[in-house]
Amino acid sequence: MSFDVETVRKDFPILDRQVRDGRPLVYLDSANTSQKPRPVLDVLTEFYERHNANIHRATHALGEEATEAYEGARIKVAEFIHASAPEEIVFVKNSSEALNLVANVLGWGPRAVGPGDEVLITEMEHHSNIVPWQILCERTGARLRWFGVTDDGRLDLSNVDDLITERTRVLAVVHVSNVLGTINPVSLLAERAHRVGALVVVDASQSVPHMPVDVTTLGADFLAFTGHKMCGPTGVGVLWGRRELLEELPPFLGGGEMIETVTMERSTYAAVPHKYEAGTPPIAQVVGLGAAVDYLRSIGMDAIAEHEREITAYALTRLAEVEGLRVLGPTEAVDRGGAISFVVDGVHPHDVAQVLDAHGVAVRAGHHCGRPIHLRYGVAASTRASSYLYTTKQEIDALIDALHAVRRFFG
Amino acid sequence: MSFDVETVRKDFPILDRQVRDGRPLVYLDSANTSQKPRPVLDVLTEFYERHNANIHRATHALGEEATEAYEGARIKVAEFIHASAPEEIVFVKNSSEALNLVANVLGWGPRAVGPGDEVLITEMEHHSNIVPWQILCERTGARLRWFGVTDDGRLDLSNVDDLITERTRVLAVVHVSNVLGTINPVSLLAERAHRVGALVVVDASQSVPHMPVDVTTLGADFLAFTGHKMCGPTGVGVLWGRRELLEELPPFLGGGEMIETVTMERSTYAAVPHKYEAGTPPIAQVVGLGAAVDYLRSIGMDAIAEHEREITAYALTRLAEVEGLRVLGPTEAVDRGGAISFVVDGVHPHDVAQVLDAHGVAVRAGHHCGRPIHLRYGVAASTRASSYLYTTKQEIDALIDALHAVRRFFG
Amino acid sequence: MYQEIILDHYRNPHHRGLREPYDVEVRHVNPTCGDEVTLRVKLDGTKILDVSYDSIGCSISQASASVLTDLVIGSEVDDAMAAHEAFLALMQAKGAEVGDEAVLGDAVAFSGVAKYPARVKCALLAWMAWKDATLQALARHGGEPAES
Amino acid sequence: MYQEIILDHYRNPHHRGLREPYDVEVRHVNPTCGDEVTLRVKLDGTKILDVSYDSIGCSISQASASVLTDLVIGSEVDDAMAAHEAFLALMQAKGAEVGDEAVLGDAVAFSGVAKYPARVKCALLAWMAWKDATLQALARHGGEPAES
Ligand SMILES: Cc1ncc(COP(=O)(O)O)c(C=O)c1O
Ligand SMILES: Cc1ncc(COP(=O)(O)O)c(C=O)c1O
Repeated sequence: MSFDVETVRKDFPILDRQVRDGRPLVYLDSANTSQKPRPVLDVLTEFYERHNANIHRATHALGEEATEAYEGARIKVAEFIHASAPEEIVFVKNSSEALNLVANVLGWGPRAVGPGDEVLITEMEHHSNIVPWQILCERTGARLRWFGVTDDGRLDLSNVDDLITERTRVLAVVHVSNVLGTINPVSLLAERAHRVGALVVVDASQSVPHMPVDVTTLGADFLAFTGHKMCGPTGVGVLWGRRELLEELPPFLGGGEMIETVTMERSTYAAVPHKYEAGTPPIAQVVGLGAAVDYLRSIGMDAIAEHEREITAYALTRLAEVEGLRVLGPTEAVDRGGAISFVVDGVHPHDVAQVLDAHGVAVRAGHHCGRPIHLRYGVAASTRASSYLYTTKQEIDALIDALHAVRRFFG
Repeated sequence: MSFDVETVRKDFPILDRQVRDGRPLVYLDSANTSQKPRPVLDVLTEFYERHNANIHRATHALGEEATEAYEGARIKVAEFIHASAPEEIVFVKNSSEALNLVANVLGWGPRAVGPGDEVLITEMEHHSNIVPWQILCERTGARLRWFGVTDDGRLDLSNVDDLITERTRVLAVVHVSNVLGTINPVSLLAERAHRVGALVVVDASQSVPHMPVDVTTLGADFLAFTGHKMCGPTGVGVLWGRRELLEELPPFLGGGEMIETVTMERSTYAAVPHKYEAGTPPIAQVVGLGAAVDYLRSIGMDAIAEHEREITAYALTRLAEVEGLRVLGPTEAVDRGGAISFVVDGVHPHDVAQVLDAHGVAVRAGHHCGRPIHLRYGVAASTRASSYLYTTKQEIDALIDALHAVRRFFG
Repeated sequence: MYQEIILDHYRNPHHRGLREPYDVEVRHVNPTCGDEVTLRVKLDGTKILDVSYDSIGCSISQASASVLTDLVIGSEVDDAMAAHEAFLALMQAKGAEVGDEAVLGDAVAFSGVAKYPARVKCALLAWMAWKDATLQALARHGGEPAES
Repeated sequence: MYQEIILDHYRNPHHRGLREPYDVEVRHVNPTCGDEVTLRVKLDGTKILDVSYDSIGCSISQASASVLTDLVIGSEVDDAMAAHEAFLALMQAKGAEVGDEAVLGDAVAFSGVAKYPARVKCALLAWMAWKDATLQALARHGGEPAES
């Protein structure tokens, strides 16, 4: 099937919206959250109207239907990232919880980190892949270290031998930066980290939605991503983990459904993945995420990645036309995702975004949960335009026109 | 407005379903999860089709609309339980996470428990209010103790002076039992616990959906409940906490949106409630929960409670007709919610439930995440029928008829 | 799903009760309902001399334990493992298969149970326990000289 | 929302820069965008002698700091707090109010900002910092003899 963006757009009801007194919506904030296609919304509604029940617990027709829909989604998600078994898929509420889960279970139990150990991250991490590790180190006495970045927005690997050592217990790294767009050489880093026995945690929040990701070749031990950025509902995220690790590590949240047997004195825990799914999971959202995976696969992740490469290349070229505009991160569409953050000389990102909004162009202004990487480039904040499978070149043109208006207004 | 169950039922599309070759669905599993009314489903769909965006972060029209819908739901939920401010409402993924959150932030920071301290629970807690405290005690060296229950399903308060002492740091208690139906004297217990300086954590998963709950008079310091049991979507729960406590306690999950400022070396945290809402929250689900609160209030919590009292009284009377059937918990509809667990002589709960299911009657069989309380009554499992605002006496009659069929079949 | 054969085994379970001698004893639990089976295996080389059990559980889990013991006591481990495989496949077939009576004996009566995912765990409880115990017994005999 | 008055204050901010002497200095941050204001207050009893500031931020936050200093420097703390209240109310009115120019001076120009919830925090940043600093300064003077 050949990819046609106009056909794709018809699947997304919100793209017909008008904002700010009748301006057509130009949604360039997909790195923040994606829009939802009709098939996903239909599955959600049908679930609630026809099959809603709690899962695993019910000996009745609805309970069976709901359980099947939920576990069916686990299989879909597992296939989507080429996990070796559905049991390696743990459903959580978002990427942030997935990353916190891993940080938490490394705080006690057989693989607990402690004084003398090091946790290694990078300067381009999202706060959700910084703060959990800061908290872990604070509580356990381990030391937090990080890779810097180069002026052109790549990981600075010049001191890799100094950073990845026998003391390194964890390497946590973002696959595709939500600020710079950089695609990081995860396999290479993982290989180095594994040589010293470190665990590799990959934040794939910005990669799994946008390109084919295969955990059998990536080299990660854990992978985190989030449903709302990949055409799925809010309220659901995924932690993939290597089965032996999930089995070995201690529990995170305790409660219903994660137990094997409970007495008042002590409890034993269920087999994975249930051990990490305490309480009623986001059932409808997981089912919706399964539908999102179906949707993305029906279009094809290769086609989506190719479309985004084109849009990103076009956007980078056209942004270069805007005087006084500086892109943070790679300025060519090579090893690069579709999030483009930039600063406009003399105009604060809030003001840029506000004027764009008045033109119907939705972008994000701020530090995008990446304050350290902004400080690295000497700014407090930036404006970010980000694309997805439904983004058109005309929308990039609308962005450029509005940016010229920004410069006129604040010039 | 007078309560009319037939009118109410029209709001719930799923109640028209037929199961098992054309039998009308008799849904008596609402303590497990509730069904969803049309107005809630409409709000969800409209959110995704018209207003979907990430919140707090976006300087654009959709972002503003989404933020307003989300924060508007916080205000609704606060009003619903009479919280003194919306900031006391923390959105989580379910009750289990809410309870784990509290147990977790008592594991370190200014109020950390440790050796010599005691955590007090009861034998009728849901696993989600047992396991988190077991884990806390295991990690910190505190001691776990618990109230027993009497033969007729009430908390055994005879040894309260022995249990609530200067060593008690936390009392965690269920408001309404999901197994026995018992309504516990929370205010009385809270008063005793507060006298010794303990914190009071109330699991309100089975009370907030079914009766008016007012945190200003209940005596709790923390209250947990879950959206999917109160006509709301799956994937969202609520932790209410007294503001000073939420402010004083350390963070739980770290990441985006819960920070004030982040450097690679250290971070400071946002004001409550955001401090406890790391990452993209269940935005659409929170908005849906707000709609569920609107729906419940439009019908009236007093009317709902009254309807359920009637149904429960009727069910208890009719169940007494079934030979060899024993109810676990109070057999009169006094200080009692609508969950009725029972055992049928010589027939395993799975078999009971299976035959009921063949008659279209959906109940739950098992220990309902309350294994200790089942052991207390000498059984491994039970069958549970539970009602809600849409339950009719005819449905109770269908249950009774099907129970007679169970006895004939396995007799 | 409640075939006459299943109800018969449920009402009059075969080989029930824990017996001596045995090589290995295991206890398996169904976390959802708290059902339990304690099961013992006695091998002689690769021949199954005895399988005895005690259990709390529903008709399906009781009957399937009874059917299991009928099938495996006295047979070779290999044949019993093949029956186990066949039963597992039957239980995962969602009711679409009828099962091979030559391999499964009375256990073919459980094909209807496979339509009810929540009950599949009940049907498998004793079978999983038996496999676990047998593998342990084999490993033990392999590692050290058989005690018998 | 970009009233001419706002753009004027943004292009030519009044009272900008950090000055001595001062009683209290505070730093406030807008967590979403990382904007910051460092603000100093100098009181003489209940009279506001000076408010000086340094800030990184958008046009709205810069202009509102400038407008704030115009309004409060030289006035009584009570009057300034009343203006603060009025400004807060205006910012929470979602654009439905125009504001009292007698109390708010140039700050009435911000009524349109209140239609954009994401920007309300920008407009309030300096005002919140000022209130914080002033309350601290008052507390300090109340607790111990004024240093000045
Ligand atoms: C009393 C009680 N507590 C806690 C829970 C857990 O709620 P959730 O599964 O939504 O986390 C439930 C419901 O399952 C419950 O009935
Ligand atoms: C790279 C990256 N990591 C983590 C996250 C956090 O995802 P969530 O907010 O769904 O937890 C995001 C998105 O906000 C992201 O872009």
